[in-house]
Amino acid sequence: MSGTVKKNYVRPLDFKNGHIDMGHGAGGRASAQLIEELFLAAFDNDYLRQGNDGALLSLPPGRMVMATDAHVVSPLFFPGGDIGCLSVHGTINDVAMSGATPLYLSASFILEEGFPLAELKRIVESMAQASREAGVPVVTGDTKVVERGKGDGVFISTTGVGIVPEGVHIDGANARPGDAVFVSGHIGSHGMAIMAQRESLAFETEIVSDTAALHGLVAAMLAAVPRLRVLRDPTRGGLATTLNEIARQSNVGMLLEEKAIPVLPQVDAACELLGLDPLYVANEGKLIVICAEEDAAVLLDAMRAHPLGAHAARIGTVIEDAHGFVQMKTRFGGRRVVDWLSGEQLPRIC
Amino acid sequence: MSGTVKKNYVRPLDFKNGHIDMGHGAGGRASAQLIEELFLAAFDNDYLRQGNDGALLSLPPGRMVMATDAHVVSPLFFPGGDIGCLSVHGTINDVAMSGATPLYLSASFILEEGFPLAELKRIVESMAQASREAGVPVVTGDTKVVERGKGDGVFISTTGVGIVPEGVHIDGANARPGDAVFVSGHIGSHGMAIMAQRESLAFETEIVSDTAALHGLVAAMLAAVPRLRVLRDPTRGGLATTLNEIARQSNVGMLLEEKAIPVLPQVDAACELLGLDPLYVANEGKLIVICAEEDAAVLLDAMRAHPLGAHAARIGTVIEDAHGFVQMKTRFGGRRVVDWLSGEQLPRIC
Amino acid sequence: MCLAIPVRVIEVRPEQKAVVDLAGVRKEISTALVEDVQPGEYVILHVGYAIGKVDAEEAARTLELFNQLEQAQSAERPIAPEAVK
Amino acid sequence: MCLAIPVRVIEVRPEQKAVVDLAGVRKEISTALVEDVQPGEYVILHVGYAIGKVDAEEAARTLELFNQLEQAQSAERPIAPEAVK
Amino acid sequence: MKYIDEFRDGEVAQKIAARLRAEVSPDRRYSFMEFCGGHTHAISRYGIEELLPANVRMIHGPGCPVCVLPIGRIDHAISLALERGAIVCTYGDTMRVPASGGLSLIKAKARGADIRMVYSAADSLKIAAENPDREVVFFAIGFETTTPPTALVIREAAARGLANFSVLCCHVLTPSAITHILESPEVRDFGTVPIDGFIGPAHVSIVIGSGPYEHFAEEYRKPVVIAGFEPLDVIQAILMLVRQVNQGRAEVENEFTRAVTTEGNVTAQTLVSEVFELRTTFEWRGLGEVPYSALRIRPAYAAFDAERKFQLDYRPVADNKACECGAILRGVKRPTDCKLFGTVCTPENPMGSCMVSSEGACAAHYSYGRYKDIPVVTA
Amino acid sequence: MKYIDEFRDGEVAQKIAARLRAEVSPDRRYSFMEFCGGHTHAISRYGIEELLPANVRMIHGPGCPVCVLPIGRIDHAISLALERGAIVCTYGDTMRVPASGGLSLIKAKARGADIRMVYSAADSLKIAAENPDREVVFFAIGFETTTPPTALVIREAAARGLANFSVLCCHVLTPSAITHILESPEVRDFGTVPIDGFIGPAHVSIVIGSGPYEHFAEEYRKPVVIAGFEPLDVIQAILMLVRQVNQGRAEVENEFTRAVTTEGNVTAQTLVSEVFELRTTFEWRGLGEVPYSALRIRPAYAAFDAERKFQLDYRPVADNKACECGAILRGVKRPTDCKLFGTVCTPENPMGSCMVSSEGACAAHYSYGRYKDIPVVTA
Ligand code: SF4
Ligand code: SF4
Ligand SMILES: [Mg+2]
Ligand SMILES: [Mg+2]
Ligand SMILES: [Mg+2]
Ligand SMILES: [Mg+2]
Ligand SMILES: [Mg+2]
Ligand SMILES: [Mg+2]
Ligand SMILES: [Mg+2]
Ligand SMILES: [Mg+2]
Ligand SMILES: [Mg+2]
Ligand SMILES: [Mg+2]
Repeated sequence: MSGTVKKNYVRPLDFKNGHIDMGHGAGGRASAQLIEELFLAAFDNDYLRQGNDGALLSLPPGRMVMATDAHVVSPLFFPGGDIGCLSVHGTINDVAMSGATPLYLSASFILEEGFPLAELKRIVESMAQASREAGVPVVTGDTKVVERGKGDGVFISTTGVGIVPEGVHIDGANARPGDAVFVSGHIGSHGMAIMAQRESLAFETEIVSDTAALHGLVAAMLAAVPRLRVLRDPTRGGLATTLNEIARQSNVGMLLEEKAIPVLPQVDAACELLGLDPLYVANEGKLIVICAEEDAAVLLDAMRAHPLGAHAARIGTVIEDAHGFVQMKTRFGGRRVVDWLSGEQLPRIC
Repeated sequence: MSGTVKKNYVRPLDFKNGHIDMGHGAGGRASAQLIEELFLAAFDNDYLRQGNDGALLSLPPGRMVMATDAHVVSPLFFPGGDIGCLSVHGTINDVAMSGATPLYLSASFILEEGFPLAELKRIVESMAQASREAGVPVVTGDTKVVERGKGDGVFISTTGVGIVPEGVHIDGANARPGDAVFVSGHIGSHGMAIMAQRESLAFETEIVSDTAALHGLVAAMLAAVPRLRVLRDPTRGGLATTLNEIARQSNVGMLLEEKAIPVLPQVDAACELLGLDPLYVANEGKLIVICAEEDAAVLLDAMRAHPLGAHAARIGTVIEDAHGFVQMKTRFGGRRVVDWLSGEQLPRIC
Repeated sequence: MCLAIPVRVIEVRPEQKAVVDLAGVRKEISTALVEDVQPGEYVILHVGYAIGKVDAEEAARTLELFNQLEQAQSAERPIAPEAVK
Repeated sequence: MCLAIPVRVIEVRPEQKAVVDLAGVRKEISTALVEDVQPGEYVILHVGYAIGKVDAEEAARTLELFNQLEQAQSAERPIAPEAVK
Repeated sequence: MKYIDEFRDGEVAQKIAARLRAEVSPDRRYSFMEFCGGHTHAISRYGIEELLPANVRMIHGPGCPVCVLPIGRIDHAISLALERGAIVCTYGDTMRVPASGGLSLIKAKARGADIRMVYSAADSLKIAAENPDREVVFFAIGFETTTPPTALVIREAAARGLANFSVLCCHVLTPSAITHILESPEVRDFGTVPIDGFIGPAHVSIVIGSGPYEHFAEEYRKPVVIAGFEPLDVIQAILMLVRQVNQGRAEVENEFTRAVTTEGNVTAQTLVSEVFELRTTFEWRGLGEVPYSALRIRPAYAAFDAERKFQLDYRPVADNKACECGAILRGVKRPTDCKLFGTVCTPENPMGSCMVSSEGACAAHYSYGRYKDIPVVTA
Repeated sequence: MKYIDEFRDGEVAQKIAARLRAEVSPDRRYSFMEFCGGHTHAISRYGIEELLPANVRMIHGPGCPVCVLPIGRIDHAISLALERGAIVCTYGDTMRVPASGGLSLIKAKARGADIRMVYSAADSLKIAAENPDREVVFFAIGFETTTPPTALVIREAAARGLANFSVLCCHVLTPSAITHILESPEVRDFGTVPIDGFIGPAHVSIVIGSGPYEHFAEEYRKPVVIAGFEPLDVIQAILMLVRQVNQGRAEVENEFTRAVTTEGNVTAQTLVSEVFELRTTFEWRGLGEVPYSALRIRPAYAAFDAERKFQLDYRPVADNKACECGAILRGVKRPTDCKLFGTVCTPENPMGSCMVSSEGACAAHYSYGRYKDIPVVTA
């Protein structure tokens, strides 16, 4: 079948020096070539090879979960990852945060005219690798090209579907006073790895993004404690904002213990330097989990037994609070509110 | 529960004079407010109100179809529609082109800093209306904000899932020599309605986009002829390119009859003016269907009985051709190849 | 060589502009290159400019010519276009 | 008022620049506002500029002061911080 | 669409085709060159060759302004945008023409050049007015049809004192190219390109009139029939050429009387002479240097001449070696004679300009005519 | 992190807190003003107030440069970007401060103003060098800590002849503001703001030294303890103030000896005097016109003074009527005294500048302290 194709376009794409132009998004033969030589080659699976506008999939019985995320990270490549693997992890994690087994991904690309094909290839191959490692294939996709100055290299929106096992009922509204609150590891690494790349801030660190697919960890946690109450990945807005979201959804408060929250020293240092609070810095391979107090010990053991949960820690307790405040006992001995992120996290000077 | 919310942000969004700023995409309280006051309000359904990172859905048994499309149309508003309804129709149609009943949509928004909230509201409401009319809810979503000059107002990626009824086997690879080829109505209206809005071309017409959700028409067609061979919506690249795609997938040729192809006179005229060929102009509410010759008459009746197929026409026949050429008997009496769209469709001067 | 099409003038505007119509599609064009353009006339439009007028009588004569051929000399052999299908 | 932090100088560079370290995070800063900066010293960094040095002895003395308090006057009443939980 | 649809009538075409079959002498071959890309396009798009008797052969001429634009001129446009930071305005047709270093205007745009596709020369003037702090260059290509609008905008820029506007003038002249072909050794001496007559330009002739062609008919004894670009115009013109050949005539006939007069558009001609003057020579792709075959901006409007303003030195650049464009433009070869046709060279990755414009012989054959090279079996 | 972590030790804090409880006289109230926003922030973020005896009250002072920036100055910055097309560079802190017409720098940016957040004054110079065809204005705010870097970039711009660079100078002076507060009727006459002593600035004092505060201690009989911004520094300084009050002393003491000397950073002081001179008066939000309280660029560097270059006329703009920022900055009211606090005015939609900077009293209380207003039940 690819023999037939070759008749139509013989010169392969120039992945060394070529650039995306408007023709690659026009839906004609140039678009078809990009799909064939880049996307199909990288993602290579039978669903995508169906070549129809939608992919025909088989699904085990159960309640389905659907999640989507747009990825617009800048820079596109950063220590520990790139927008490609991020877009796979980001959506797999959102599916996993319902306790579901992620099964299929779709990917839609918005490319900026002039984007180097070499970089696009690197991104797509990183995506494909992440998808293979996670065992979640990209089964359908779409590619558009926008004029130079109307995009930012590449944006990737991914959507994932998965199936929730019987007996699992996870919901942000499930937290109850007395429940234990955990985080699966050190916070703030992803956001800080990216900020360190911003030319204007110009600092050097060994910080690498924590981007990772968490469904394996979730499966291990559910095997130990099937009745987990809440799962959520503290991405944009960081730990603080995600806890506030849960508090609002469950109509409870929380009380955190500052010294229990795992933060790498270099992340802490970079935050000091920029006047930021690690509680508000984004993560991409961490989760927050809430369970009943009586399951807390078993859960923590299960998390720590998994490589992605090795530094898991109990960071607080759910409390009754009609105002939904997340509070924290500071390392210093005081107490304070841990509020939602307000606005954008701008480096603070004074 | 929305009472609890109010405690956190009291001043409603300014949908009259406000603009998107970076804070709306930072994942903090401003993001939450945008979701609450705009997206939840417009799409209003229980799935979305779950408020988790993924939506928990119930799915009837059957083979699932998943399809995705990024929408980057410029201008955002055009006669007959806008990017909002387009993004609903575009993905519903891709699901429907597998013969599936579309069930759920996800939506991911990439907003440009400075985009007026009033326009965003108009777009989201148009999307919500299209989703309601189609009976396909938007169950989960995501919103990101990019800096001014790194986007183009709003991009919307939608993903849809649906279930294929028993006995339906539609595939672009199913066309066989002798099969009948149909189009569901006049071609080229969508692309031309948009081109007419481009300031640089500056012409006036009454042309309106044909954007529409086609799953109802597909259901009617399948009711009449369950064993349809191929369905596809000729969007970017137009009728010509989509037929070439099918010819390639099925490893056949086609022979079209130019005078049978329905084109509105004003679309024809606009094409003459710009040196374009209506066969390459995009559609958003049309489909191509291929069936066995013996089903042709029944199918045409079924299509014409549906409002979206009133102008359906048989436009050609599948032929044997190892080269996959789509050929056409011209109205003039000659014969020619109808090739893939090459590059972008640029207005031609000479 | 260059793409140009006959369009009908429906309105003459100041500064050597006119609005033309082609099957309901309207566009403002420049008439700076053609003298004395009147509504109802057809002009040949190229890159936004009228470059000449269509002579209605000559057009009719040409169309007649196409058919006269046949009338004058009738079909001597049967018409056998290539079989396409 | 303004945000500033003590960082260790690890390298002095030409044109009144230095590389400083804070728990593994490194940054090039300007030392144009402080005389005679030496590697190993701590400076107070503000908006990319060293604005002063940290006097190690004084720092030790201040820390001692915090504790001396206790030693000198010992706890007269039991410490009863507010119950947080 | 009046004056369009009537000239595309398939039934009438069959009648003219029948007449043509009846009138050709079975014992001789007829070779006609359609000078214009517009005719080439019509022949391919409407499948006119299928209606022609087997012994009537059409030779595609060099009358596609995109195809004859030499690489060096496109390089100029690209360097103005990429290196000099100018906004370069251009008709869409030129966007994909291959230039040096694997570039084209569309690829240069993808690398950050500010290149704007315009529908009309007037749009480039508007862009100049809107961007007073940028240099705006209109990359002006085309034959006599397209030259008058360029003259108008130069005059208007002068009147409005738009100091940031200039024109990179690549306008070329039809009669000189025809002369060049007739003077070429292939036609004149070797007879490798047997030309029995010309289909004369449609829209060029609206501007220049039918007068200039008299010379060819007389001097070179070649029949010329000026024809419109609609398919009936073309087939009728072929019939008229066959009749001239059969009758031993070599005259200028006008099939396109509804738009073409003997003297042409005098207003436009006057304007063009006011703004432009003849270049002593100009390079055409495929034809090489052709004397007195192009226009340049008169010294009175030097301020708007991009060549002068940016001191552009023209340097000829060789075409891709394997590309047969030159020979095809001279009528010596056909697209399928080129080894790259349809494999390395396609509309997506054109190696030569003839694969770019849909009026180019290679693109026309690729997009509309390839089925002819290949036997087709219908079900 | 050396010199940081040791000064945040919770166990040591408990000890100092115990000492404080032991030493305060139960029968009197102690009111201390921390002048600096940095201290305000530390008090809220680390929950220091919980460690203080009930009769020790902290009054938040006006030492947050973002909070005291009057609307008219931000309007200048916005108009330079929006109306004059300049690139305006600014520290992130000012981005959200409400200006006239419902705007702020961040909202102006969303409307197309080219506003760049910089980490350092030097970055704005770099932007100017990279954009020679644009005007680049550095919106310079801050107290004595932040002024020397601005002086350096002005001097460098002059040395490099960067004609497109200028500075909108809004640098203000700490001692004048303290004087202004001490001279205010609330403090001096009515005693509505009983100030028993000051926590003196940390980083400002690194630059100006402890010398300038002697005047207040002597003239106004107010104890001053200069303290670092770490929580142990703050609580220790409070203890030192309590002791002065108890002992009837009014001296300048220095808790921050590890960084602050008597004379301060003379290099920086010299540089500042070379580039800047005193303004006779300057408007502070909340305090109104304060004589000799700010700096402007000396005539020698006039070419780099955005006020002169763009002929900016300062016009005071009234704050939102319901906003109590002014009273809060003078220590007369607390955030919760404002009717808008936490309802109409939140960090997302700040009505006043005190809700913008995390050093602002309203923002600090909103983000860190609100639980205190509300009884909490733990499970
Ligand atoms: S096919 Fe391409 S390479 Fe060959 S002659 Fe034509 S344009 Fe040149
Ligand atoms: S809460 Fe807002 S409005 Fe009230 S004083 Fe503070 S900043 Fe001003
Ligand atoms: Mg999501
Ligand atoms: Mg995610
Ligand atoms: Mg998530
Ligand atoms: Mg698609
Ligand atoms: Mg960009
Ligand atoms: Mg799709
Ligand atoms: Mg679609
Ligand atoms: Mg489709
Ligand atoms: Mg999301
Ligand atoms: Mg934009």
